[in-house]
Amino acid sequence: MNFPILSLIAFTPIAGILAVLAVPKKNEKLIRVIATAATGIALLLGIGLMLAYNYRDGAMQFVEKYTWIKTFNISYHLGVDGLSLSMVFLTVLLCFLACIASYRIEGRQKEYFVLYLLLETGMLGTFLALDLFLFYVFWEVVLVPMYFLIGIWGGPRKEYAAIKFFLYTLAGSVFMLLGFIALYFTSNPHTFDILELQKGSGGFAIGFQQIVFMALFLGFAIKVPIFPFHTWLPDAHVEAPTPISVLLAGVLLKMGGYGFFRISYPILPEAAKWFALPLAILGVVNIIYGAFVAMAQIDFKKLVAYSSVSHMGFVLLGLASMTATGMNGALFQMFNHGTITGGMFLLVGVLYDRTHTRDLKSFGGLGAQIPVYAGLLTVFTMGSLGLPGLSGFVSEFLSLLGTFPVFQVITIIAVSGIVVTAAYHLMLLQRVLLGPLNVRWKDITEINRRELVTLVPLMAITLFLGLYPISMLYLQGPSVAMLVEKVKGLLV
Amino acid sequence: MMNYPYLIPLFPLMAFAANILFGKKLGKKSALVSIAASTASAALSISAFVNFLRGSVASVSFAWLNVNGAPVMFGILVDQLSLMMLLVVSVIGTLIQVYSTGYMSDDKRFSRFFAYMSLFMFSMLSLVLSNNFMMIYIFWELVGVCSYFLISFWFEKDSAANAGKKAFITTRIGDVGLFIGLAMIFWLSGSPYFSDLPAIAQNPDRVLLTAAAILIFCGAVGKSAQFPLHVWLPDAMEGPTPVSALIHAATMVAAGVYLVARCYPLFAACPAALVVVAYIGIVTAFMAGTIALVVNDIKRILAYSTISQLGYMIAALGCGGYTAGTFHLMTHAFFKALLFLGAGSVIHGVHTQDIRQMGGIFSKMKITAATFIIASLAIAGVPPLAGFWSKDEILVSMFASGNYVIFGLAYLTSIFTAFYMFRLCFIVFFGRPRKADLHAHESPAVMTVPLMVLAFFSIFIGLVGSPLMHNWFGHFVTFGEGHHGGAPAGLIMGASVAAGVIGIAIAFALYILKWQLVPQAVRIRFTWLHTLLINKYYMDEIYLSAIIRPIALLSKYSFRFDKNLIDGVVNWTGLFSLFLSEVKNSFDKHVVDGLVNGAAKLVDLCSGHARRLQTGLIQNYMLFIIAGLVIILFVNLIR
Amino acid sequence: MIANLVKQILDLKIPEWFISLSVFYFILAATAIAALMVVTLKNVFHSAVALAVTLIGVAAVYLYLNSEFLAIMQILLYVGAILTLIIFAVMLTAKLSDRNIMQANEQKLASFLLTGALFAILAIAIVKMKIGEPAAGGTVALNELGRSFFTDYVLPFEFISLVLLAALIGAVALAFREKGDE
Amino acid sequence: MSVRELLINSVQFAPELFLVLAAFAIVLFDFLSRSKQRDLGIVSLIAFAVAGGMLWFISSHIPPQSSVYFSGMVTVDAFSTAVRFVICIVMFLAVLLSMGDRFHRDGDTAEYYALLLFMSVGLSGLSLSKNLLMIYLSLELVSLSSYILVSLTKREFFSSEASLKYFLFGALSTGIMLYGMSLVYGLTGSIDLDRTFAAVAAGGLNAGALYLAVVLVLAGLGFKIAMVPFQMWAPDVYQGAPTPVTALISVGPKVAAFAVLLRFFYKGIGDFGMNWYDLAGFLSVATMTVGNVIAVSQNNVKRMLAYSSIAQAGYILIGFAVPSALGKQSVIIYLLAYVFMNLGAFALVIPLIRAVGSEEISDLKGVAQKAPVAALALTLFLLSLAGIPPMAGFLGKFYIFSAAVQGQKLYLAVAGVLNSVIALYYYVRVIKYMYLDQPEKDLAVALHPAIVAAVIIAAAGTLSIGIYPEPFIRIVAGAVSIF
Amino acid sequence: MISITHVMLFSALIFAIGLYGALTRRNAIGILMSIELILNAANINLVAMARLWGDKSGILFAVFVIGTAAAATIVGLAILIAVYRNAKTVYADRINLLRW
Repeated sequence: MNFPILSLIAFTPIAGILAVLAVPKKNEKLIRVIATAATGIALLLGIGLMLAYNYRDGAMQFVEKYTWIKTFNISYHLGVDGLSLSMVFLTVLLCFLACIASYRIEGRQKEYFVLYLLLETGMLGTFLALDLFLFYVFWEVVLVPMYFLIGIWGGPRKEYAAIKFFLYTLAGSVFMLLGFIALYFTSNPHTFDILELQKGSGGFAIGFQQIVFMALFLGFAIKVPIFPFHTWLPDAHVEAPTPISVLLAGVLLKMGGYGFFRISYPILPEAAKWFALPLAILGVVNIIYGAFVAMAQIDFKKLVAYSSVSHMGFVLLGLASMTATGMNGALFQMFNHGTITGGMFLLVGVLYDRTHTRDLKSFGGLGAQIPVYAGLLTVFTMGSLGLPGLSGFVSEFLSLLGTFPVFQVITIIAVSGIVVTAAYHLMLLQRVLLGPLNVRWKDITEINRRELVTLVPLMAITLFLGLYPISMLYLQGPSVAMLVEKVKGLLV
Repeated sequence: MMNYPYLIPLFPLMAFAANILFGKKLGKKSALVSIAASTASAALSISAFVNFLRGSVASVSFAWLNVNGAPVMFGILVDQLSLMMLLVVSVIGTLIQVYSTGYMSDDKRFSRFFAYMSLFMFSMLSLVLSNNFMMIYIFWELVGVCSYFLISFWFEKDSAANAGKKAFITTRIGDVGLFIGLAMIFWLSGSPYFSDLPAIAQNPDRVLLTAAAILIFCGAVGKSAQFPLHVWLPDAMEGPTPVSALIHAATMVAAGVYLVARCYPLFAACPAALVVVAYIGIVTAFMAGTIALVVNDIKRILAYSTISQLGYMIAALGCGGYTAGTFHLMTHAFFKALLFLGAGSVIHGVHTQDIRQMGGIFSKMKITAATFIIASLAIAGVPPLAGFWSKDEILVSMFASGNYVIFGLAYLTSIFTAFYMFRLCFIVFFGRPRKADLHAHESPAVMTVPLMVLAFFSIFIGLVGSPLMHNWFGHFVTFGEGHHGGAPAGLIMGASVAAGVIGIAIAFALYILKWQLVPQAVRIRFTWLHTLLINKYYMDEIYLSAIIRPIALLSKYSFRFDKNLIDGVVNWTGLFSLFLSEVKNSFDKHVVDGLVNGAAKLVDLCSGHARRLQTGLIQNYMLFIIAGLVIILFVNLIR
Repeated sequence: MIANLVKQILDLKIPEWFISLSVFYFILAATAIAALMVVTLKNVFHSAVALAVTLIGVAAVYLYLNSEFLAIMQILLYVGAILTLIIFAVMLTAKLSDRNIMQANEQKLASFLLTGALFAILAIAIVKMKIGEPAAGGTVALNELGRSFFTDYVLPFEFISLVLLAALIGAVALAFREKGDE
Repeated sequence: MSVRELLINSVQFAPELFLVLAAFAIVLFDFLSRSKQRDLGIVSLIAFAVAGGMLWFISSHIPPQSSVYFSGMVTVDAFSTAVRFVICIVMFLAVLLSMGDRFHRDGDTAEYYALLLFMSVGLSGLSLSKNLLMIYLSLELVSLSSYILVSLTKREFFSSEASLKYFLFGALSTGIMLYGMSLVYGLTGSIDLDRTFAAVAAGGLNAGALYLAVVLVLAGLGFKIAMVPFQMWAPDVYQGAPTPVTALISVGPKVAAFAVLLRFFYKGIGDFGMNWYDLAGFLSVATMTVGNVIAVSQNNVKRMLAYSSIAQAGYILIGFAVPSALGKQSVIIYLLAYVFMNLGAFALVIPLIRAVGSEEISDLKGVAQKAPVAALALTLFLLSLAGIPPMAGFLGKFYIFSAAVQGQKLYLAVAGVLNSVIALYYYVRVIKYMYLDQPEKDLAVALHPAIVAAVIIAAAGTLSIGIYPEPFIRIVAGAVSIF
Repeated sequence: MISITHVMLFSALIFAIGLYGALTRRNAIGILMSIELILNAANINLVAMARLWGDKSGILFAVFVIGTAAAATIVGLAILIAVYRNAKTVYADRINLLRW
């Protein structure tokens, strides 16, 4: 057994929690430093992981496996491949940046950072777990701190949003649990091991696959979120404090998509095939519907939240295509959505900190007042609307291109969604930055250095991946190819 | 000689980076950075051109993306067409940036302007050099966004911000078609490269091929402001005038024409697509030409003229006039840039855009006026200026294609062109000032020198395609259509000259001699026509009520749907609970209190009811268990 | 004539089993009626008296079932101890006004229907059990029963003593509280 | 039975014997000297600890001589030993809770602790019984002790009302059960479970009558586990009883009654020709739905926990409705988890409601900021009850759902998961008031050392079962392997 | 010879009557008495079955039932008196503060 780097990454935040707990409540500065250090170490480890990863090989790497509950053949089984590595990196990166953005959180900082770090462990564990039971445990571990983080430090309707988030996602995940259990009892020998289950994937009857797929779908769909299970999202995003919105959009939504990649598709390929068309339809509904609803928003944050719904539609579309191109696009889109929408939420937060409003109607003309902020907002907005040269374009492009041969009409409808997407994004830019200056904000201050630190890395990644996207495909391509091989795509 | 064509776009990119990052420090020097970069690009373009003539073609490629398992290599395509475009873009771009240093000198976002200009140069040059669909799409979008930034450069004006948005969204509608088209190309062939287009065109599925071609053309419709997506271009005049000159006259709008030319192997293989192209082009040309007759804003006249001329080019391509279309693209770039810059100079001098307030400024702005009139003559097709040769070429190719309706409309349009251009010239430069406090003055040298250079090109550039130079251009940029043997070339050349002369003559009669050519009665009878034209065929209004409003409403209702229906899970739950709460007021608290959504409402409602079972009366409880027992036993009994 | 008839009737030889059975069914009927009175009489005190009758009737049934031991226990423990306690409690809590107020609550009808249904189900089940004749000589000797308490049934015996002890301690704790408190 | 035999027999029951002696000792001690009550608490604490230790020692070092003792009245096997051990834990925690609450300050502690000890003997008896008579007597011992325990807070009206209801309801249920037992006896000719099993297995019994008898027996046990339709007493009694007693009766009798239920059904009746699994499934769905749905609208924390415990019993019954080893295991695993998390929750409810002076959930506003540790611990237990990993409650749910899925009872699994979503809502409601709301008044939460100890034990149990369940699973698997 | 079935039917009747009483008597002592009827019904059954099978365990069971009934009555009455002391009533439908 080699160096347990994955456990180290996943449990570094826990070490941070213990350290934070040891610090008296009053010493907020030290608490912040510890939390930042913990997330920073996790980030460094994540970068180390990226460097140590063998990009030629699409199989699992850095595998750790210890028996946990022998009775059920459950093991503590971690590993990364191209599917999870980008998600892990996204998680450690966003957690670090959002941690810096958390300095402005008001009150109860000790509790905040403890929950925050717990959240990070949960998210990392979800992406690293190779055992369904372990996966579920981490999946649920995410819910609890998230509930508190929204509920305690959220906006005016925080309680409603928090409980809604909790109930919705739990409702989905318990059905997911049933699906896992069904898989366990149907596999031979009984196992929760994802890799083992993948090997025996051909063995499940189609009817069984469909039922289990539906059960898992409920869990993942609510997380993604897929229309019509998305209504928790706008509330949660809007009420959550800025750093938590970042993680919610940046990482939590990915857990759902990742579940399709890691579990539903490789283990239940025939059901996936059978479900491709409905999924594609749901994807396009997400894209179009999300965009239309976003257009009607006058709340900055809500607009970004609904744009997430729209963006995640591309993930579904790419998944539904079951082609290498489409699935690469879907996975890539998950990463890009994390960086771009994460950045968008940070920007919303920056503005909100200064103006204490998110009402788009009350802004205007800020472009002349705070040009650096304006520039950043413009870049992220353009990334969000899928401007070529920024990463969002590439992934949307890939998933559409991958889907086109399989579902022409659906793709065409989806593509026309980019017009609406452009419309609401430009509307956003116009309402915030352009037009005559609202005199209320004539003394507004420019974005500060700390905020820049949180945003510039995201922008750099967005640009880099937009200009040189194949680098991401080097990372995820081999694993996606293996997955596609497994699901025997409708069209190669 | 150096031959690094792939460096051509990179210089402006570096200039962009320098200006956006260090714009504040650079101050006025940012203009120098940008100009130096585009000068370098121009020089490299010339060197590439020379090398190309010598037969040496440089190439470069790198893997950018994997699609369908095969890497998509990004590379450059240096051929006749792209070289022509490179030269046009880099030269005109350089001149316009020089001009801008004067025009924009007072602007507070001076360096930002040059940053955007450089970014545009980068995008446009890259677009021209692209060797595959994906790359061209990327830069296609990038020029679009540059256009957006530059149109709404003076974003404090709502109209500018709106115009930018409109431009971006309208062109994006076309891009949807382009996207689907290129996805179809991918699907049909698996290859995104232009070099494979002739092979792709062999695909037996003609319907799909035609569809793909038309969809790609949609992109051109948007970008080149063709009917019905032309509405953004006149509004785009809200941007600074050099922007209008560079982007919305000379280069970017020509990208659509370039795209069609680039994909000509595909179109050539699909006659139906060509017909669509031709008719869209001529309708655009005619319609915009007519609107230009009545517009009074100097830049808008030029904008409609641009639309009209682009329609001309498109129609030429649609009629098989590959050389004619591209040739006109080149000549038009020069004289239209000159026209815009001239107009900019006028605006700079008189601080208004309404021609009805100008007049008699010839004497005060001699260089401007002279170059402007040269350009007008060029566009009107007066020999031997540039426009004459290319327009003649187009008319010949239309006639040769045998489509006389198109030819007729094109001919009519060329009369209109001459007329409205000289209507403009006569009103602006001659006669007496219509406004008393018009303090017109000549622009500084940085502005007039580019005018003069462009005027030079406007006069002489056409010669490369003229019989005088043995139709060198036609041999250089050609799709092998040969010379139009069937057309009476001489006759058409005469007719073309006549059209220009007629147009100018009418304008002269109306605006210099003040003749009442049309009787009052007739004029009154045709007021509706005037109104129709003034309102631009009501296109904007139609869009507003047929598309924009419905979409806004749809969006609003989607949100309501989302908020009320989806969120309420099932509407009846809400109604049901409402009904119940009316029946029993005491339940209000439980119905309304802290509910998550419809399902939770239901649970809570049940809970509120069910807890009433717990009456506190022990014998009720006992009754309950007996009832339970009886039920359990009874169920078994009947089973 | 009539006297003759009377004489004849008086001379009729009634079989012993008939008398025994008649008495048995009479006891059943009387006990059932007494039980009914327990649950319906307005005066709780009267109910308690009816309960005594019922309990004695049940003891008689035990006799018929050859369980003299149990019959004795019934009389001693039930009637002697339990019922006495109940009557005490009745007197302790009785008020004069209670005589006139309703002793049954509003769920009489529902209760009647449900218990009726339950009885029907029970009766059907019992009839369906098709119980045959009891085993011959199925009586258990008294001394065997007595010995059982100290052999096979020693553990239950210990347990019931615990039960009684717990009840005693509890009852004392509950009943004696007033002294210290008030 | 010789003295020697008696002694050998008795060794296996030394813990119970010791507990009885301890009860006597406490009563006598109290009678002789009026000393501090706390000593009595510690005495009973030690008694339970010693009893547990003895049980541990005996089970690991003195193998039972035979499977049955006292003429087949009781049996000593892995199952009964495991349940007895759980009961020791329950009682130990219950004593700690009692010591932490102040209600017994005004006397009667000797009776209180003696009754606790008696009750524990009754619970042990339930888990050991192999005979209907012993089941009945043990149940009565448990019942009578708990009736009194509920009413031992003298002047509290609620407490005596709860006690009366508990008593009347319990007496009725016991009566019905007794009638059912008499029918079982009538059908099989024996009150020994082995023999009833043999009689049922031999066939020829009237299925309808047997079903009737079984359902009637279920009444008494259903009363103890608060199963629908015998759950009606629970909320009133839980609310009215002193909180430590509530904690105890929500756990102890439930564990023992489930043990009896398992033994009665698997060892006493079997499933020959009578499918009582469907009945259990139906009752399970009814129980959890009723419990969860009504709990949503509760404002009294004890009452809410009462409905919650009804719902928990519903989940456990799922394990009952599946005829598999996993089903039986899941019953015990869930019970084990339930013991720790429910007692843990009550352990914190005691000081919290004292501190805020109210049992209303909404009065717990902002407690987290005044008593962070208590709030955190309560959150842990509530989330465990809701089935969130990595707490014990999740393992229980996992087992239950596994059993349902394996047994192809999809409706049970779906009902279970839907219910656990509803349940989350009311558990989180408590958490919401504690954490999300701002405190309205200044309050000091005093944590008695006994409470702290109880919380630590419960939390350790809850977490260790959740995080590393393997040893527990192995013990439970061994315990239910007798069925 | 008496019919065991008839005895059992009689016991069922007593059981039903007891149930009815438990459900309808307002006085808690009345309820207690009704429950005694139920216990007696069970006892009759036990004894009848013991007679049927010629088995002693039924009789012994019944003895134990009588014993526990005594214990239960003691406890019940003690509780009742405690309630009476607090509420000044023994009517079960007056004692309903704990509800919902």
